[in-house]
Amino acid sequence: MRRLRPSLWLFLLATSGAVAAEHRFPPPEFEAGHKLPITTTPEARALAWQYVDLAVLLGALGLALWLIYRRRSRRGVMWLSIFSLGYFGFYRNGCICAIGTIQNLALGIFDRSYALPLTVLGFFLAPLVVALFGGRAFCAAVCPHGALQDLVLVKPVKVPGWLEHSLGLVPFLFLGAGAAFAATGSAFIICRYDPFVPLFRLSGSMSLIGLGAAFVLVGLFVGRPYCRFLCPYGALLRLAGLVSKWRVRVTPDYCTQCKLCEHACPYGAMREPVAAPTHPEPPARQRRRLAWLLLVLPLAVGGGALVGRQLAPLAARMHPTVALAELYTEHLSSPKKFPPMTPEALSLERAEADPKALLAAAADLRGRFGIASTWFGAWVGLVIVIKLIALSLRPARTDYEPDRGACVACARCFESCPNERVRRGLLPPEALPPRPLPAAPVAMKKA
Amino acid sequence: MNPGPTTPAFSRRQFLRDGLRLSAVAGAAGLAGAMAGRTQAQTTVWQIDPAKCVRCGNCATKCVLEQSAVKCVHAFDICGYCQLCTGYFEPEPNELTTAAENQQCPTAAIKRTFVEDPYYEYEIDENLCIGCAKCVEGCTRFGNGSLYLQIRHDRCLNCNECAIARTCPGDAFRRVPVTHPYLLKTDTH
Amino acid sequence: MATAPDSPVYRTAVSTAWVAGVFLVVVAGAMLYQRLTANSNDPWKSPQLLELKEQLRASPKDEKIKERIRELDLKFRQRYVRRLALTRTGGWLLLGGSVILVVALATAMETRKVQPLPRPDPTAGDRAQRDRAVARRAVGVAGAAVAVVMVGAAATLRSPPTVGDRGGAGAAAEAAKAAVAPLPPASEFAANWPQFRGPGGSGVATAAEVPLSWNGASGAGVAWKTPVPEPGFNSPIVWGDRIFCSGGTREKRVVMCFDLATGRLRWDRVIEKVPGAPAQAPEISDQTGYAAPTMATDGVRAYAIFATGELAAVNFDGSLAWAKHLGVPKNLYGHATSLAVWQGRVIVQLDQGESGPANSRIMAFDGVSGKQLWEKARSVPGSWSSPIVIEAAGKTQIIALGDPLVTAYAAGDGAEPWRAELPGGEVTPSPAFVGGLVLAVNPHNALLALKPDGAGDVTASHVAWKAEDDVPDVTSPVGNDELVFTVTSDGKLLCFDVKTGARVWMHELKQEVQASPAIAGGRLYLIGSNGVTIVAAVAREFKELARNELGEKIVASPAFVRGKIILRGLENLYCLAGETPKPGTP
Amino acid sequence: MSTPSENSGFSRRRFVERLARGSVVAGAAAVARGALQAAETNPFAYDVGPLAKTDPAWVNWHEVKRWSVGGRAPRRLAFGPGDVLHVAAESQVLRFNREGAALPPLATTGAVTCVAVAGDGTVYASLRDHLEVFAPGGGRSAAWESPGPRTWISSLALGHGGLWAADSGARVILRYDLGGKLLGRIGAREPGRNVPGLVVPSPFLDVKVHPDGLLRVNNPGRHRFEAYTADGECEGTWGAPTAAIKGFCGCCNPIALAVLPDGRMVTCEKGLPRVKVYDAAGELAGVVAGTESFPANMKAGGAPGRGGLDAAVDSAGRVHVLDRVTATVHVFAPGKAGA
Repeated sequence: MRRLRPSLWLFLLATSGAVAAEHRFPPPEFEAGHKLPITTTPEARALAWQYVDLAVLLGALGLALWLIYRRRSRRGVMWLSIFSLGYFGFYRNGCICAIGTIQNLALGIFDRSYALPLTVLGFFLAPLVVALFGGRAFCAAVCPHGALQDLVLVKPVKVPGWLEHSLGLVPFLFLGAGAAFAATGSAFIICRYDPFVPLFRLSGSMSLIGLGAAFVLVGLFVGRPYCRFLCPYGALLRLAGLVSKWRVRVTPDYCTQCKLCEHACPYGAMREPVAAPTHPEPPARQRRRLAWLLLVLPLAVGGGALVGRQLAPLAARMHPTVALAELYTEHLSSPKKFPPMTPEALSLERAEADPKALLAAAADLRGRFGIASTWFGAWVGLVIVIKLIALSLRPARTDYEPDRGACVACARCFESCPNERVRRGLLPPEALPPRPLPAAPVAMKKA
Repeated sequence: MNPGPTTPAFSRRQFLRDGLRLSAVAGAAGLAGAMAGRTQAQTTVWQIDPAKCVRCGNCATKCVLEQSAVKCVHAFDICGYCQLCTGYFEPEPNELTTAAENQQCPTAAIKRTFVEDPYYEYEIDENLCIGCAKCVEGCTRFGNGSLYLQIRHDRCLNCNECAIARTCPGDAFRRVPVTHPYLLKTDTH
Repeated sequence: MATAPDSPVYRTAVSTAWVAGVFLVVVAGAMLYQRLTANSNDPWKSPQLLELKEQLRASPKDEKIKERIRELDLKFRQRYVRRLALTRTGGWLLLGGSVILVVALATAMETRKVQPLPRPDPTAGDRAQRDRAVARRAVGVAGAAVAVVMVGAAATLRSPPTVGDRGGAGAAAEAAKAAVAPLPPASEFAANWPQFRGPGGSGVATAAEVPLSWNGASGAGVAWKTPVPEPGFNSPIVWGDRIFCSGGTREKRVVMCFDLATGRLRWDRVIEKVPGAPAQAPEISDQTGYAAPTMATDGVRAYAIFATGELAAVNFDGSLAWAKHLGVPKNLYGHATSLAVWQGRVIVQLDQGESGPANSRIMAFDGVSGKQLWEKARSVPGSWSSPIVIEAAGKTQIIALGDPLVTAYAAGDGAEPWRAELPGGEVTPSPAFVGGLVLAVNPHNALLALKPDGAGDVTASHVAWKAEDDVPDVTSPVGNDELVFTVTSDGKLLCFDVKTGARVWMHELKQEVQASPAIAGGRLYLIGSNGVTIVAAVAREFKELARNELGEKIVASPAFVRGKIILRGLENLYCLAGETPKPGTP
Repeated sequence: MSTPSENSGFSRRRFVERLARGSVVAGAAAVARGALQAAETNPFAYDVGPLAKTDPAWVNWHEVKRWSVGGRAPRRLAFGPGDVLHVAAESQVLRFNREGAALPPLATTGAVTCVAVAGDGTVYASLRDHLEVFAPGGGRSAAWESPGPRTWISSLALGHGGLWAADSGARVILRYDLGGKLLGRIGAREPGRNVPGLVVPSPFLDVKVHPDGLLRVNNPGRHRFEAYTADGECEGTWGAPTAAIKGFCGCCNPIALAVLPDGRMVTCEKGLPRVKVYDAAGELAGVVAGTESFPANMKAGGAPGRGGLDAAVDSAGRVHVLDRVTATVHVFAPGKAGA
């Protein structure tokens, strides 16, 4: 608070001077000496609470890391999930959340006049940096969206691989669209179409509540449908997880190849060891495919950019100013009569007051959308072809291990592993088959 | 698979991963540094600029809350304490009484009390007010404009993207510092 | 480990789940019902209440209605408050119910959980390879679907609005302003030279003082001379301190604006990318060129049409208000009919075809938006005559010539009050309105003076007089309340009595004339193609008052405004403001 | 692709089933929402549209001229000798001759609220809290002392050998002699003398001297205008509150008065900007201009500092109306348009 003083004083000086110079027309003098009531101004949530939020976030992230890597405790992760759901979800109404901060950041980068609150930057960066080193600990138990879905999962169903991979494109496209709309200052679509925030608030538009309910219903059977198939921040964390320094390891010792962990994972994130196919695809064909895809990559990016550019006028309508300008020009050519005092009639009045400025602003925005949607188109091409390339590379794996990107570190697999059970003293060591190969390097020490 | 030959591949991947991670961390740090100049310690909240408000009624219907966080507030020192308050009464009231047919507030959220001849005081019951701006229009059209809309921060959830702001025909919503969360009228005549 | 399916824990969990489920459905249903009926039960939306208030307005003394309003108002307000309360509590009830449901379901699932006993899969390698191939294909299909959606969305939006884009923003704003700005009054029109042959289109200037003599070689009497960058046979028009004319080639069509005081080119505006216009302009004969039609202005915008069929409205600041393509006119020599304006509308006579009708029509467009207001088909082939707008017989009429018809149209809606037959051949001279008579010319037949108050076919009934010899072939007639003058392209100048049609005199100018004669400052101005202007007295005998050399070929008709003459030579624009003797002194 | 266990098929079917069910729910919600949005009019509209229409039968004046005064924030009009129009605008008194051509303005020391001109050409211009006097030549000759802290002078009138100033802030009419001496206050609430008191919610109190020798003062909070003797006796009141054309609309009208040569009163209203004429009995004698003549003013509303009209009558009996929003003077002459 102390640091705020100078700016506060400046603000007061700037406004109070003007107020003092003004003379307000005096209200009536009441003979009976009636005193005028004072207009109340309930305070907004105090700034200090923003720092509490940030502290809770950092604390929860640290605790999640500890629970996942040290304690290897599903129960602990679950209780942290419940806490996060309660705090960030139902107490803080799902707002502030790291998912939405993508947009604030995108807007902040492109709009120099937009001041980014410190906490927003913190909420964006902290989970990301954690993911770069320790995987998606944020998704595991800190994000209220993830926590909600994780907790309602009662009967996980395996999503077929092809569907998983295809739908897995959506978060990246949503990320691109969200950033593009935010960067042009037109809309925060990630927040607007967030299915869970209305549930946290117990209030919202019917369609969004319905969407949230639908996600929860699907989430009873499909693990974390939002995280896997929509969440744009999850897409970012997935990328971060791919290069993370430490990762979740199922077995504390060596892999017995029992496949139990694969069954335990509800999110399709467990990868089996690579086995040689009986009829391997000729390597030449694989190489040719890869070469083709590498060739297609720039074409797809360029083509996407071209198509994206064409989308600019459509996308620009998302901006209220452009929408108003279009309503106005349409009104000029074929006048429409709106009932008096309706929002449409009133916004047209605003347009008519200074059409030149409005149309100039709209033209400027269209120009910005031209750039943004070009980038978006290129991003779409890039995402699709990179995904195809990734599916064309042969992985090298000797053990069952969670996919670095897909694993949300929910800690369910740990207790499925016989080696872990031995470690916890739930199984006698003799129950295990003998160590098949020399020990593979283990990143984290056993507890 | 034989672990022997895979070891170099593994370390190659490891190297790649380390490099990518390093650049990602550097990127994040760079971003943080670049934005640091533009970040501000204090956060902001939404507020309505009464000078731009066009009294369209969106505040009552577009808020994500069942009952809008926008309420009518009354600047008592601008009020004329009129007997015939155009904010309180229908445009052409039947009588100047508090009967339902004369009041224009759909939820009867304005309280009218007699002060002394010919002055009456008007107060807003915020538990009933839905922020529809009907009274605001009446007061602004004929009167002093002492009734106007403000976002009440004890109710506002401070959405990242205010649902009313994006449909506001007057472009009256903007973010203000949390330390000065109201845009109160300071009209001179 | 696995509990028996009918264990008490399982049964309890399942029944709890059922109860919780039913509870959730009931609560959600109640909340949904409240929301859906809010429309008619919220105090501000109830049609019942609104209706009652309306009734009270009709009968303000009816106590019963008042009572009913108070009752309903209270009821609906109570209901609203209850709804708010239910939403709040309902939300928490739903949350609680959901927690119980999920816990019960999870418990039930837990009790029935069967520990998997996976076995080694010898086909794992093949399966993985196959799965990857399927996934590749699926991702490929999904990617293609995304691409199709994007391309489809882009395709549905091929034509962004012409106004409002980067270049047109100013134009649209101007148009908006113009839409609000009232048109200048009639007196302004009379003081300017808003269209071909001036206000009213009959070649008579209101200006009292007009230069009598000048010399292009010595520069005497020439206020300024400016080269016109783009060629065109159209005549200049003037409004305020602006001179407008158009020019065009196959490559580009241009509207130009010059400063009346200095002759400086204020701006030029290329008319391009007109929606619907062919990418390559059609070929037009050099005899007529791309810009033969004279522009017109209503004091807010200037309008131009080109032989390519492009019609454009340009704001006074040079921004484009709108432009449209009317189809390439099928015209043997090239479209040359000028525009007329009336009350902010542009009148376009678009006669085309070689012999017999071929989509000839006359149209009126709204000057602000360019929207077509009316259109009438014309059963005539191509013509080169320009329509005029006259006030006669209590109506505003548009007079248009064609072969074989003189047609009057109501300016408001295009209805046709009267027509007269005047067969002959190619029609080039424009009509004139002189002394209450419409003068119509068919070069191969006659000069007709028609009374404009008829109805239907007036060929037999409303011809005041007729002259059949030395009928003008290119230029249009001009006259005052007493006399009418015509001139043929080979220089035969005739004078008629406007009342009787009797020929008063004839004079051989001995020079070729393409520009239509005009009366200004009480004198007759006859401009020869060689650039020599003969000024004659408007009198019952021919009297040459001055003979002025310009030194440049001229086909365009002059514009007279506030003591100045604007002349367009083939290459230059001239402003003549020479010695101006008082009218009447020779 | 999937684990070769028995219940995987079952689960997949269930999965598809659930997906379908979820989408049906979402779809139904969307449809319900669409139904809710069908309403096209604004249920919260405070609609004065029907009240703003003027019955043409009442309009028996027509506009002959309109011109812009060009100044910022004009407030009040007054005619001087030779029909020179004086306009109080910002910190100037703008002056225009009969043809509307601008004459040199007078500069005041602050925002001028109203102006009055004596027969010899002396200009009395009032700022919010005090008066300034300009000699007929144009030079500032005096500034008078402010009568009190609440003072907010909104109108001036010359008569009874002195100057009357309408003090909206103190809700009284001040009486000055021409030397600037405050002689007294009238109009304050005095139940004993049957003076009801001026109710002035906003600074629009106006005072005019009528040919019958009485003052005419508007009492906007009571929707009427009143007649006072120079001693402060209230001699009569006219007007009633209604948005209909016969009365005064809104919460505080009329806001300005003017006197026609025949003694009839011209009134101006805000909110529904209209100018009307009342005869000696206080009956509506005709409408000079309805809301249709002042569309921008109508849009701006009547809140102080936003809208409002003022009127003055020239020697020929034409009514000059100042539209504060567009800073335009409209000139109206008697007789229906086109007649």
